[in-house]
Amino acid sequence: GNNSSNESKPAATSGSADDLSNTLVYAGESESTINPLLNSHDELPDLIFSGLMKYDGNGKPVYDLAESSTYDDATYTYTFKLRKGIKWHDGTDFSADDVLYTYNVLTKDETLSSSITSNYEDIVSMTAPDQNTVVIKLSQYDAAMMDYFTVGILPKHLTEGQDINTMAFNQTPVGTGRYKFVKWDTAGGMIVLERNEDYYDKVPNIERVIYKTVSNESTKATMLQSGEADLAWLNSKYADSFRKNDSYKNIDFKTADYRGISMDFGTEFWQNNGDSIGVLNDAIDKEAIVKSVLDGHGVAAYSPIQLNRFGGNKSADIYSHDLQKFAEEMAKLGWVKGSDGIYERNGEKFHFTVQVRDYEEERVDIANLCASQLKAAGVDMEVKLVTKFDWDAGYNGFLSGYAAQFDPDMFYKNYVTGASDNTMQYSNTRVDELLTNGRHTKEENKRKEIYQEFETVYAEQPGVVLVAFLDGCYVSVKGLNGLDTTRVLGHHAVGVMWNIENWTLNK
Amino acid sequence: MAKVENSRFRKVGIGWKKVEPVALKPSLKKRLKGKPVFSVIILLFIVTGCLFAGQLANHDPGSFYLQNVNEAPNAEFYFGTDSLGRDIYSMIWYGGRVSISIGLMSMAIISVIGITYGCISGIANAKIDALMMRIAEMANSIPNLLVILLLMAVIGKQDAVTLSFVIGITGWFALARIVRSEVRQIRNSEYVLAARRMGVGFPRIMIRHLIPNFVSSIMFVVVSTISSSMSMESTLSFLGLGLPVDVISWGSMLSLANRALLLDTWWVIIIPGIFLLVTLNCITSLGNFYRKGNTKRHSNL
Amino acid sequence: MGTILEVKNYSLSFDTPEGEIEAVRDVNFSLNEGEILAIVGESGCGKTVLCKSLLKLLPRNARVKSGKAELCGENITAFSERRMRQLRGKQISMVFQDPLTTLNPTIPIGKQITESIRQHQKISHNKAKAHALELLELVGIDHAADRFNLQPHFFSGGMRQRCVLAIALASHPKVLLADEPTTALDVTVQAKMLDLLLSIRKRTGIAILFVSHDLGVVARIADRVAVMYAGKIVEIGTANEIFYDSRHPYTWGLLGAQPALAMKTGELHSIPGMPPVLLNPPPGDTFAVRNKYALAIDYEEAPPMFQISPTHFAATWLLDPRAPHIDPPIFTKRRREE
Amino acid sequence: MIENRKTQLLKKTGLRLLGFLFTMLILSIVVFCFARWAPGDPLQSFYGDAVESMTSEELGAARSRLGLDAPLHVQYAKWVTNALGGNFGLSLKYKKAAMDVVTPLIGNTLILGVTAYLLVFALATLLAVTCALHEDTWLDHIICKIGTGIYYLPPFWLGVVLVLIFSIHLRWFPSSGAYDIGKAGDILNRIRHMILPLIVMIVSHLWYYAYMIRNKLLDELRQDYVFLAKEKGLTKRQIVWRHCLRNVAPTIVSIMAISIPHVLSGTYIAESVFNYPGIGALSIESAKYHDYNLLMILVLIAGALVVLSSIAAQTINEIIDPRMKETGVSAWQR
Amino acid sequence: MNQTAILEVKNLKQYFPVSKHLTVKAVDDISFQIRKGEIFGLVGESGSGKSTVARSIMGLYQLTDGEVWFQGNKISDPKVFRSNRRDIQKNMQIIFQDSAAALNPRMTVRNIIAEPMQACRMFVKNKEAMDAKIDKLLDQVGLAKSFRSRYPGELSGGQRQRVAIARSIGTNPDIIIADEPIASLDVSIQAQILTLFQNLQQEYGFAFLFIAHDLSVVRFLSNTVGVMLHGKILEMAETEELFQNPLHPYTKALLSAVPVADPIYERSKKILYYDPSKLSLTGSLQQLSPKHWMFCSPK
Ligand SMILES: Nc1ncnc2c1ncn2[C@@H]1O[C@H](COP(=O)(O)OP(=O)(O)OP(=O)(O)O)[C@@H](O)[C@H]1O
Ligand SMILES: Nc1ncnc2c1ncn2[C@@H]1O[C@H](COP(=O)(O)OP(=O)(O)OP(=O)(O)O)[C@@H](O)[C@H]1O
Ligand SMILES: [Mg+2]
Ligand SMILES: [Mg+2]
Repeated sequence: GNNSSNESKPAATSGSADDLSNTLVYAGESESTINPLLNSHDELPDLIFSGLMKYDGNGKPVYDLAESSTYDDATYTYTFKLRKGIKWHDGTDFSADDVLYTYNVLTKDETLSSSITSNYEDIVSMTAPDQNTVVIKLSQYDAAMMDYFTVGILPKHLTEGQDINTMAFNQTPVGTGRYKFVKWDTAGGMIVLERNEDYYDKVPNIERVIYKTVSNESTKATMLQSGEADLAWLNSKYADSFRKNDSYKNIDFKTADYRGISMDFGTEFWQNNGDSIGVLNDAIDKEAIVKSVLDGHGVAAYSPIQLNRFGGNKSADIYSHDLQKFAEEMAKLGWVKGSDGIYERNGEKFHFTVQVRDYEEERVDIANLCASQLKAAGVDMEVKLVTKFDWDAGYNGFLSGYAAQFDPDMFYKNYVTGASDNTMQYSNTRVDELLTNGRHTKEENKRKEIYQEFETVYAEQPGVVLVAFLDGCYVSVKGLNGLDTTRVLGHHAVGVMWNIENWTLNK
Repeated sequence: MAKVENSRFRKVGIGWKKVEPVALKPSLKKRLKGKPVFSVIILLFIVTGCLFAGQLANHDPGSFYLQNVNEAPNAEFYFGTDSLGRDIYSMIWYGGRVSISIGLMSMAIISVIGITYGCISGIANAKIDALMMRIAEMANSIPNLLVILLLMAVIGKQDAVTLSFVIGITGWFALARIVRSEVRQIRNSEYVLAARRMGVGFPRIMIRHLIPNFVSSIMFVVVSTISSSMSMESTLSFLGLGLPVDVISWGSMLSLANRALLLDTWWVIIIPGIFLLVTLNCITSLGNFYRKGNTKRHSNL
Repeated sequence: MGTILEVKNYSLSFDTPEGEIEAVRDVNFSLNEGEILAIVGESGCGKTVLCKSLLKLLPRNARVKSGKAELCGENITAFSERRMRQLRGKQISMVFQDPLTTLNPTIPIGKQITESIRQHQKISHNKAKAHALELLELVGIDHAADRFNLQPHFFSGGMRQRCVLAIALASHPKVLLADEPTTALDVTVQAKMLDLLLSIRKRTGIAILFVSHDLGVVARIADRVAVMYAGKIVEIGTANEIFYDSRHPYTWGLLGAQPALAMKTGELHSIPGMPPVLLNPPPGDTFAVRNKYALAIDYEEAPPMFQISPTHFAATWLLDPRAPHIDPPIFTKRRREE
Repeated sequence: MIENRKTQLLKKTGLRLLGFLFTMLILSIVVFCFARWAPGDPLQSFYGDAVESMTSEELGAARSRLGLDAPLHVQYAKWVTNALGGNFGLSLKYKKAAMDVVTPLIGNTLILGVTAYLLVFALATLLAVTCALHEDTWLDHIICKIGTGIYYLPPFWLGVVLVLIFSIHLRWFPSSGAYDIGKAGDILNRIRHMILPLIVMIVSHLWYYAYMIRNKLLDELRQDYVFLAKEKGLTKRQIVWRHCLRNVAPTIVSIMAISIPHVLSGTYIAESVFNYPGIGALSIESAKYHDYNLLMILVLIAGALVVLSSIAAQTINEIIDPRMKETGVSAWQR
Repeated sequence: MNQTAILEVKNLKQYFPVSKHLTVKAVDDISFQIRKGEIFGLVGESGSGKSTVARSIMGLYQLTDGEVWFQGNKISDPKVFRSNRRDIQKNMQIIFQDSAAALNPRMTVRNIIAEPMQACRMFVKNKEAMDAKIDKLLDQVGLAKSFRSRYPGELSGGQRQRVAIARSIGTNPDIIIADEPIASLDVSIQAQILTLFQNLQQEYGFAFLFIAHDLSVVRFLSNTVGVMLHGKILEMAETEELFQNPLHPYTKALLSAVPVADPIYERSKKILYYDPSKLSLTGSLQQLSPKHWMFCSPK
């Protein structure tokens, strides 16, 4: 239905379908849905859809579908003026109804199962006085709200009344973004996008983007090497193998993406021994891990928001790889080494299990190295490879990764006691206070202070043994230009295409 | 002279002289001819190496020598190191221990189940046979992985024995089919009928009459279950259903191949491969030798 | 009548891991056109090996050690596989011992016969089929047309045996080697089969080498008889000479072992002992150890062929002038009429 | 008599088809239960990482919405009634009708699988015949040695090496995918993409079957009918191809029938190493991710193939070799 | 010879349904009895059902109809069979036609001979006694002790058949069913085996059901002879009576076709032919004289 109307519109560009000279082939992960409400960790929704706001190179929200906005402090009310003359990819006019519809789904639809709904909990009401104005009222001040207005807007006329989770639209999306969806070729393993000639802002230089769905990390590298892909995100080892090669370019982004070992306080072991998490940092040689696993493309981690513009408090870096110190600290905590070289306390061995997802080689390597280093120090961390995390199996933790590349408030739901994403049941009254304050504080400086304090407080009683922040190592063919590394990328190095309209390809 | 002649022509009848055909003692070289001596030696070498892994290994196979990542074979690391600085040489011996025992154990389990099931089905009457074969076919079309997933969860431990058990329990269908058709060929031979008639019980018939008579024709299938079990183990390790990550096997070493390939570290790819191939080939030639010994007839072509 | 097949000093052995098996040792005989020569002897004495070796159908470990076989004056021992192939079926063909296994179980009988016809004659499919039907009728299979497309499974043993004969006759060979063609048959069918062979011989003048261990059958069909023991021909002569005037103790033993003879006495004359293993046979006469009449020399030296009449030869030291006189057992002289 | 055989065959085939339907029913029940007993959370595949941030009430609600909390037999009954109406349910991972997930991919796998399957058996037969014709000569020995050697190479390992040589260094064949961009209809392009996967699939199965057929052929060459064939003046080749192979055919056909799942599972390796979109990888994935409805379809497809082919094999064999027919009473009644 | 019968077959029928439309009547209503120490010879053309009779008696098939009585037990009744299984297995043994097929090629002679005794729980614990018994058996059939460790493949046909015989007499059976035990042997060995049978009967008193198709062999060995065709016994009489005074045309034909090692006689002899398809299948065995039965069709 929807996409036939797309296809029927002839490509307003030169060259036949076979001409790949101005087509970017991107080797990405496997995809199942393209819907900004359901799928917040991928490049495609960002290309096809646009939101009221978007992030600029520095990770700050700027206007996109909205032209301007005002904020009323007293009533916590945002009033957005929308751009005029914007059309959906199928030619229908975009209007305030679509915005209202999308935010209604986000805040009111009971059946919607999305990880981001809690970001919009402060929204009280929405109205559209006219076709170009949207008024959104909050219950209290929310410092991160402008960030959350970046979510992509869905076309009401194509999706209303359907089950958002399973509708066919998710595989044949229609948006207002820079690229429009052409075809999802399952049998060929690719998703074809074409630039939106009617885009209201700068129309991209690259005519087509082909997103290949690849299920295997190393295949992405071989595809680059055999000329079947132009751009891919690789792990640092694979990326390194391209560095000597002149026909490729290595583009290394900074990301806010950390890897660490998250401990589950719901399990008995950590309820008893939660005080002994921080000390583990002393037993792990993070620099060595960064050097070996990441080939030096990353930094040792001490705080979850270390690379955030609000974070990076050096005084929170209280641990260092020092087995002597570790032994002393352990003794202080009451741990004694048993005959097998493993610490014991109150008749309990320092043994815990950690589940690790197997498809990412770096995760497995990091887990293995940590386990081996902890073992050498006298702590038995058992690594269990799983294909999908299993939360019911009683593992004591998991090898986690997360990123707060924009507002540090992204951690609110992770660390505040009882918050929606606090699945590890971390609880620290000081952290609760600080994060709540951070969310509802307006001045930037004050917020910065708050979050820096959060860093030190958290470091003393952490729920995650942070290991490293990864670099986002992209590799492209030589002729691809314009990638801008000022932007700090998110989890899984997502966001590389933030300025795709400026890219040029010359194959 | 004439007397001698006459005595030679005297009638002596049966058994005058014991006549024995001259038996020649073959030389050692001749006796060893056609026997897989070479394979036996190599196999012994590898097996002993694995048994004495502790003595042979010069590094801890589980340790990460982060200062020596991706080193080519050298005086300290005989077979080089992988991308995390593990010593391939030590891993080979420890890994061989695991892989070979998994291969053999799975083979044993597959053989026991497959042969028993096949014999029962081959000997049973048409209806039961059809039923049993249908069941095997059905079981065969359920993805192994699903069954393994379930079994692993039920058993709840991950060690070599469990793994062999799980691989064995999902791998016997083809063997059962082949055994069944072999049994159907020999089940009406008179020696089976006679034994049955004499009141010999089924287990004894199976062990004494059936198995020895078809074992040579299933030899290759049985031997190749060793290799398929080893590669199943590596696939499972790869999927996280296999052995704990710190237990090394040739399979898990091989599954690093694609990574090593992109990093141009050939020793990580080639060396475990060679060990695996050589071992399996030696086992095969032993099996072949056994098979040959059982079919002495020459081709009529 | 000319000689069509002549075998001279023919020896053949098998190489086995245990050693050399001398299956045929220094065999001499000739076969004339239209003649039926029977070879008798107990199991394992080399009858089949001899026939197969004439067609070069032996496995790779068989080796002709000496002598030659001449077919129509040509030494076929030296023939290449290719030339043999042209010969087989066309000049010389064979009926194999076991009809149950010699027919391919999955191919319809008709096809197996036409295949043989078309291999040597370039004729159309239909003609070949007509010819095959003729052959089937000739060997006495009724409803041949209906049975043409059936696999051997649907035929009885006797019918199968006759089909094998039909195949052997398909290209009108000059020599037929019939290796125990009637063992699988019961007496009535066997009698029919023998009559059939005799009538074919009469019509076409085919020469037949008839292998059997049943002396009764041989008595019915053979013109001449050769008695084989342990790879050697120990006695050869016309049927009458062998049955009524045999000279070799082994022939006596064979004749005496007929149960038909034991009816009156209730006692069966069996030949004691077992046939020898042909692996590295000891020097001397291999039959000596089973021979009541053995002479000392039999244990040391193999006897040469002694001529008794122009057609009758036997290899036993008993015929040597120096040997003591021995009366053959009475039954060898007995005739049915008496 | 011939007529009789035909009607009999028809009847038998009919009966077998009935048996087939019954088998499929049982199979579906077994897999249904198995899949649900297997540990792990199906919601994982539905919501992906979002599950990590869902509360237990949310999870419960989601479960009941997807019908995952009903008793097993109720769930099964629902599945069967829907399936009979052609509705095989929603794929949890792909969030669309399971049938729609399978249909675009099944073509790819069938092309790859069937080609590999046919090639494996054609080549296996060819190799087997070559070996049998040259039994115990150097040619036979070399083929056997190389054959076993290559057969033991782990397929994923082989795939990776092939990619290195043929895609990266020589750039002769692509390393991934089923066809190039916009070349879905280009047969040559598809063949180019299939070559490496095919090599892996063929190599990892070929010798297993070639060796089996070779051994059967060697047994067959020891049969007496070979003499008769030789005596007719047939050449060795004619004998092996016309006579021996025909007698081995029932065995080959039976092996082919049982090997379907074996070869099909081979597509999994090829698909994942070469990123070739297909249902081989999908079925492993569906088992891993507890995508029940998808799993059911895939297992039923595999099961149907297996059972149907074994029925076909039996029927073919009875035509080739009438001895195969099960007649008479078993001697094992008492 | 007037002891009671140890084996009695009454109206035995053994049909094989080959397909819906065709049933092979392999054995069709036959009756006979064998007394202690008697040799009953069964002859007939190949495919006439002789082996099937043997196998039916041994209980290898589900009888279509009829009864088999063994030592006063109706063993054709599965219940009776089961309750007397051990006894029957011990006292009724079989020797097959093809010794190569009847002996497991992978077992030593010792194990082959020991098997039925083990199955009958004889000498379970006593290995020496078993070995002594095996030596004695080998001696009885004229084989040296050294054969114990050989495999059937290493033996000649006659030796194999002796092993089969040794196996069958190990449990001291009352009756041995010998299904063409000499057909695959050559003349000189045949004579040895026949003599052995004769000895076994005369010295140890074994009874035999002796199946053959060679009439002269049967004439030599057996006390009573039955002639079979198409699953029916056509004529049954004491041996000499039958050979001197054959009544049924098929018997006459058979007798006339027996080859004799006498060329002059053979070439001139007239063979009577009998077309088996002419045989009327209705009728029954009638006693014509005290020792002579013949199959007669109701006129
Ligand atoms: N391929 C072979 N390799 C070794 N020895 C063989 C081979 N074929 C036959 N022999 C031996 O040659 C001898 C003669 O065998 P042959 O088959 O000719 O006997 P035969 O007279 O035909 O016996 P029968 O009456 O049983 O058919 C036997 O001792 C046999 O063991
Ligand atoms: N299991 C069976 N199923 C079907 N038909 C059978 C079966 N066993 C025997 N027959 C048939 O029964 C008939 C008699 O067979 P049987 O073996 O008893 O004959 P026989 O007299 O022993 O012949 P031979 O002298 O060849 O051994 C044959 O036509 C045979 O095909
Ligand atoms: Mg022979
Ligand atoms: Mg029989």
